[in-house]
Amino acid sequence: MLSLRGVGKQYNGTRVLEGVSFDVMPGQIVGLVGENGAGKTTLMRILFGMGVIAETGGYEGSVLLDGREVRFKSPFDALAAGIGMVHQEFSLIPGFTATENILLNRESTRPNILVDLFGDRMSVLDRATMGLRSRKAIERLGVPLDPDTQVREMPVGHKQFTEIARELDREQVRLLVLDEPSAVLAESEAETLLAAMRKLAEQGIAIVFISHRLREVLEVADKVVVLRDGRLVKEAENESLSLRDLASLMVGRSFEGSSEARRPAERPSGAGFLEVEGLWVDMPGETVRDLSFSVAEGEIFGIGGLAGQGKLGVPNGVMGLFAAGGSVRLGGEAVPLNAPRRALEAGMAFVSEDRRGVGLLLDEGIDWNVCFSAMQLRDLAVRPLLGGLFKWRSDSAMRAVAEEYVRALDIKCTSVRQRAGNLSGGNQQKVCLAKAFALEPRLLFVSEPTRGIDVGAKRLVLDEIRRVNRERGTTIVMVSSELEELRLICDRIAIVDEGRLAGILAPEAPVEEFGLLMSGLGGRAAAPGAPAAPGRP
Amino acid sequence: MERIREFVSDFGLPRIIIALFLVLLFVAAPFVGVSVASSLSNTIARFGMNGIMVLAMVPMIHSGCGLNFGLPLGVIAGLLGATISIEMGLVGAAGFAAAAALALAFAALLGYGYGKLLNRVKGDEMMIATYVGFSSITLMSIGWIVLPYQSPTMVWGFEGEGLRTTISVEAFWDKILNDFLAVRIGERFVFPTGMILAFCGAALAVWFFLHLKSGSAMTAAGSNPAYARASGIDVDRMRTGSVVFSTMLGALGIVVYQQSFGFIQLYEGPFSMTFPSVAAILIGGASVTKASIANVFLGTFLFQGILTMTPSVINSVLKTDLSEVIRIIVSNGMILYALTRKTKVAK
Amino acid sequence: MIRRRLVARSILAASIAALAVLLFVRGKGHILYLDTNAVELGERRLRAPELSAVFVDGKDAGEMGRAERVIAEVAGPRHEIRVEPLSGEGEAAARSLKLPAAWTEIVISIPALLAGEADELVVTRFAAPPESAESEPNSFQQDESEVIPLAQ
Amino acid sequence: MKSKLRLLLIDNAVVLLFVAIIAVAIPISAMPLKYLAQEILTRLGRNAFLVLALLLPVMAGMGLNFGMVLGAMAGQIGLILVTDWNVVGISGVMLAAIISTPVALGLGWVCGQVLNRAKGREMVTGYILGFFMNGIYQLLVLYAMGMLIPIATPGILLSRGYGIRNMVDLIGVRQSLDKLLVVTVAGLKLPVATYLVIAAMCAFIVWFRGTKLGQDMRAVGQDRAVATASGIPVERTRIMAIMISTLLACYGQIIFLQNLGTLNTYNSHEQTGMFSIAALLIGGASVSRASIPNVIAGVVLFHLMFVVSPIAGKNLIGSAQLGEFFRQFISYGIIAVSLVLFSWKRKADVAASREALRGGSAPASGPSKGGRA
Repeated sequence: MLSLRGVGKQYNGTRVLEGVSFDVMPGQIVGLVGENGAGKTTLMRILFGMGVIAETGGYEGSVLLDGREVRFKSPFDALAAGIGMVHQEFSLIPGFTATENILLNRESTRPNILVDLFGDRMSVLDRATMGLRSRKAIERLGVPLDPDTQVREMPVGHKQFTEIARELDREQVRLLVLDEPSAVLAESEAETLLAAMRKLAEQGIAIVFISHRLREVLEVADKVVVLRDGRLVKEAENESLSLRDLASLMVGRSFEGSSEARRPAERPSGAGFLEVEGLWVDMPGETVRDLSFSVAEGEIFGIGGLAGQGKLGVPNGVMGLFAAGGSVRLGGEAVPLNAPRRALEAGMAFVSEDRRGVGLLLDEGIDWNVCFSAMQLRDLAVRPLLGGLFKWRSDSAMRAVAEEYVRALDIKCTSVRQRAGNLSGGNQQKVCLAKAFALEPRLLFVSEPTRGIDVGAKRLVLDEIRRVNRERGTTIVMVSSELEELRLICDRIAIVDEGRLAGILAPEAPVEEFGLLMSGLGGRAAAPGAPAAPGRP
Repeated sequence: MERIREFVSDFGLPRIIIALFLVLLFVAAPFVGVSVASSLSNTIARFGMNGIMVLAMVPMIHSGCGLNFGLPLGVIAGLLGATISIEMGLVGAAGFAAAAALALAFAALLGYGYGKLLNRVKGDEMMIATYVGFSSITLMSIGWIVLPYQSPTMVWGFEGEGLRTTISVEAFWDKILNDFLAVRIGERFVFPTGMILAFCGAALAVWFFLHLKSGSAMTAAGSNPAYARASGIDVDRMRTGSVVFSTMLGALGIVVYQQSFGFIQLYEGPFSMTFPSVAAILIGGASVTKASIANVFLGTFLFQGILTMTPSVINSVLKTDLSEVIRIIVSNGMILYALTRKTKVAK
Repeated sequence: MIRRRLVARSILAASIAALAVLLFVRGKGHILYLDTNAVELGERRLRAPELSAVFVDGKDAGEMGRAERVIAEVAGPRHEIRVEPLSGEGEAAARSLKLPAAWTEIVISIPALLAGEADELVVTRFAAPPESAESEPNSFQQDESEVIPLAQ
Repeated sequence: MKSKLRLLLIDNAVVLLFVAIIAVAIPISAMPLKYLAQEILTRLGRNAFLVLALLLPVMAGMGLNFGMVLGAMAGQIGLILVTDWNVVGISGVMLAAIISTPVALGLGWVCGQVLNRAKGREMVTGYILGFFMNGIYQLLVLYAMGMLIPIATPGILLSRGYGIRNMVDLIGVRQSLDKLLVVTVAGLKLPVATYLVIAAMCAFIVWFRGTKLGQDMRAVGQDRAVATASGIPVERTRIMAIMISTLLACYGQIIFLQNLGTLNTYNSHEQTGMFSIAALLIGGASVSRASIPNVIAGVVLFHLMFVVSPIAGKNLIGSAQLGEFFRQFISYGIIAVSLVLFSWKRKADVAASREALRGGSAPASGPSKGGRA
């Protein structure tokens, strides 16, 4: 029914998808599996004709529906052609009932005289027919969902069902794409969802099921497609696959001795320098629920995991940027949470993943960006006036410090007065590092240090992190979505899944171990028979 | 061509039009029989009178609280200071100093509460500030009636109750700053040295503060609150501080205004102070999120220049009084422009 | 469908316009100056009775002597004026007069009406004496002071 | 049960507060109840329509429509022209409404466009837009009328020959709607025709909520992003909400002024926005929720306070001025307080909706809004 033929895509010269081909049959459930950045999102965007694709130069290859090539100009074209999509984030109106949401902007209406005068939108909603339609859609799904409950009063699972029912109301719907539908569901709700998916497949609807929960994929999918680095690495019938295969396929490249990480013997060990216990962080989209770990002095500690699982919440919570609870000790002393200043004073610094939002003052020069935090915290570039009554900001001293870091980190700029907003991504990242280095921290959190920057700059940034670790002895906690990069420089790597620690591995551990941990199959969520989470090396 | 376009987009078209308009007014003035010297003198006097109140916008914009529609609070503090000083019967420099000092003290108090309030309504500051300002003016109007003032200069005669609507400061500190070291050139031009010095002094204080460590923190808090927070700054405290600072400037501003004007206007007087000040700083090139001292000087001069020149010049040309309408359109148009402009920094 | 909508909208627009015209005509207020001054028509000179009672739409507008003017306010295009001579000169006469919608102030000549002259002679537009228009109490200065809009 | 009662009390706290204030003030003012009742019945007819005009933008999530003064201006232009043409009676009122309709729709469209450029700060922008348009309005009424737009009646022109006088006597249309159908009940005169118009308006609003456009407005009001994703033309819908509101404000102002019988050319519309908004808020509405009962309760309470407070102030402290300032203070203060409360509540709601995600032990639950990375 749906066929992809050699689909590829570049964003500004960066290749994110190349030559992807596979078919989806009516009534078939296809599990689509891949790490973050593997190209799943881009593939779905192409399929749905999202504007961003056309704006960045279109795509290669072709999408065939029933053997005819289609090229959707907007998601509404895709919907008209019978493709429905349920996004990871809920797209529901909280004050509307399930029925109103299911039929959002497709309500049944009765025309009246005013329609002729002022247009279709003057027609009156036909609530009785709407109720029938939504009941029918819910019935097709076979779930217990009350059409008259307001969404804001529903449990999460029911919100998810409402979303799916919305797609089912379209009579012509033939293909349903579910993007991480189970990510927010409890175990029992997820079971109901899988059953509903099977029911839909029996009715002849094809389903593309995107999930990182490999066990669910194996349980429900007829066929599994694995994407990695923009390429299709495996397309196989379900029977022929095991969890372990899938995990290793997903995470990818087996790790050959090219590691630049310290050999196990050279790795720092000893009593916990940073000790985190029972940490919870309320960071939207990256919730940490219950996390404990400990980092040795001088170590480079990696935290990995898939997007949305909570790894980013760890540094943000510890540094006090989001509401958090639990206990954090640094060098034996308790660090209070929810107080950024106390965290900084304790000797911790943070290079945020949100460079433009949190990391930089986009409207100010490099000098301000580099020196500001250190000025506030340890009076860098401050000249006391009148015996310290006033603390005068010395612009010349700020420039001097900034120039020093520009040289040391090779930041490409016209001058240190250049606005940070005008720098390239890589140079912005270096400015962020310089800002953290200027604080002279004992412990440095680095979050997604290479996100959105080009390959050459990636290298430099990683080298810089390693250098500060070796030369200044700064303990590093590095959070990254890129497993390769963690394995490249870290001494140990923790994997976070659903806000909890899935396990801690050595960088040279087999790649499928990582994959299994990320897929919720290690530790807590382990299915019977799955390998237990390896302990600390 | 490209550079011109860039200049226009940086500086903002409305501003350029207003500046050109003012130049045109000055050029046209002699031809329609309006004295340039006295116009300039008037403009400078009004520049000095209003400058500090325009300056009162700067700290709050810097800390990210937006335009200070709550200026009436500062004005009320200034009115309290001035009336209490008169009640105490102080005259001359002592009276003025007492008025200013009391005004600052009240402003600090009011500003603190106001700042705390604004911290709890982030994002809605401007609308709330407007109505908090209005309601405090009317509340204070009740105050002017019931407060136990005694001074015969201020209290209504026999049958009335409470304070007069306008109180003359003639017997106290009328033009005390204006006349300080005032320079007279010719018959029609007077340079109010003392008042301009006071304005410059206040501007210098703001400039100095913004160059301190804590002032820098305030700027960062306004420029990017998330960044500031991550740098260990208590953003709320910075905002409260900026509100206190702004309110104090507003209070000082109204006292300076009164000594030049010669009267204290109570009751609904403070209503008319806010919008001209907001409009002035925007005309000077500030936006809802960015403002500098230079914006204050330029904007106050342009706006007050237009206010001075339109009644005399336009009226002589068109034989009709368009100045009021021009003032309304220019000042509110400017604020509207600032509110609807897409801010450059993407959140 | 689009055609249907176009038709419907045209009908709506037209009926609103028609309604506006109707309202204008029906609601147009007229100030009637009922006038008993003698009228010269060429040779003829029409005089009003010594005393007559005048009714506008059946309502008593007052008793009028000669060379008098009485004001009546009416709205709408058509009104019945009835004149009853009280001094015994001639018959009572009633006429339904059509008032032009464009005129606000209208002079109704009672003598012409009684004489059964054509409508154009009975109903004439009121022409204000030139000096009365300028005799307003307010001077320019006063106006300026009354037009001070709010300070905002 | 107990908590339900508490919730009811909290929801209606503002209304109860004002009922209490008025309950105290009426005896102090010693005004005859019958007089008060007549006053309120008259004022209900005069003001309710204006307040109703505020409902739709609240529904569309655009807050209180401070831009409603634009509609009021349009209505006044219609009334000035009708007065000039000397079209009187109910015909004059209706003609004024017809003439000002295109003006109001045009202004509403402008207002909608401007507010679409200032999403998130609609209220302050609408407020300033009102002032800005006031400048344009003055340009039109004070200069163009009599110069560019022919005005025949010297009585409404300034003696300089152009520009409309500060006060225009609307004698021709005065109370023509109110007096169309008067029923006397227990010695109280009810302007039934006006009430019927208001009732029709309420019926329209109820009906409108059930239309597709009304449903779209509710959707846009609750979540713009979701509405956009589902294909609802959000900007257009918002503009429509403002246009309808402006038009209703225009009709409301005409009803208001025909009752008063005099048009204060340069001030009437200024007061309209504030008094209507204050009335709606006193009736228990908020920035995000307003209903027809809020309108009725608000008009009654606000105007009771309005009538009673000067006399009560005078009897209490011996100063009528005091009461005057008090009612001004209440008008401004209630708006300030409601805006503050709304802002707090919104923040509290956000915090509460995330409560479930805190404290480690909770199972996976809750959508993560804004989690789009």
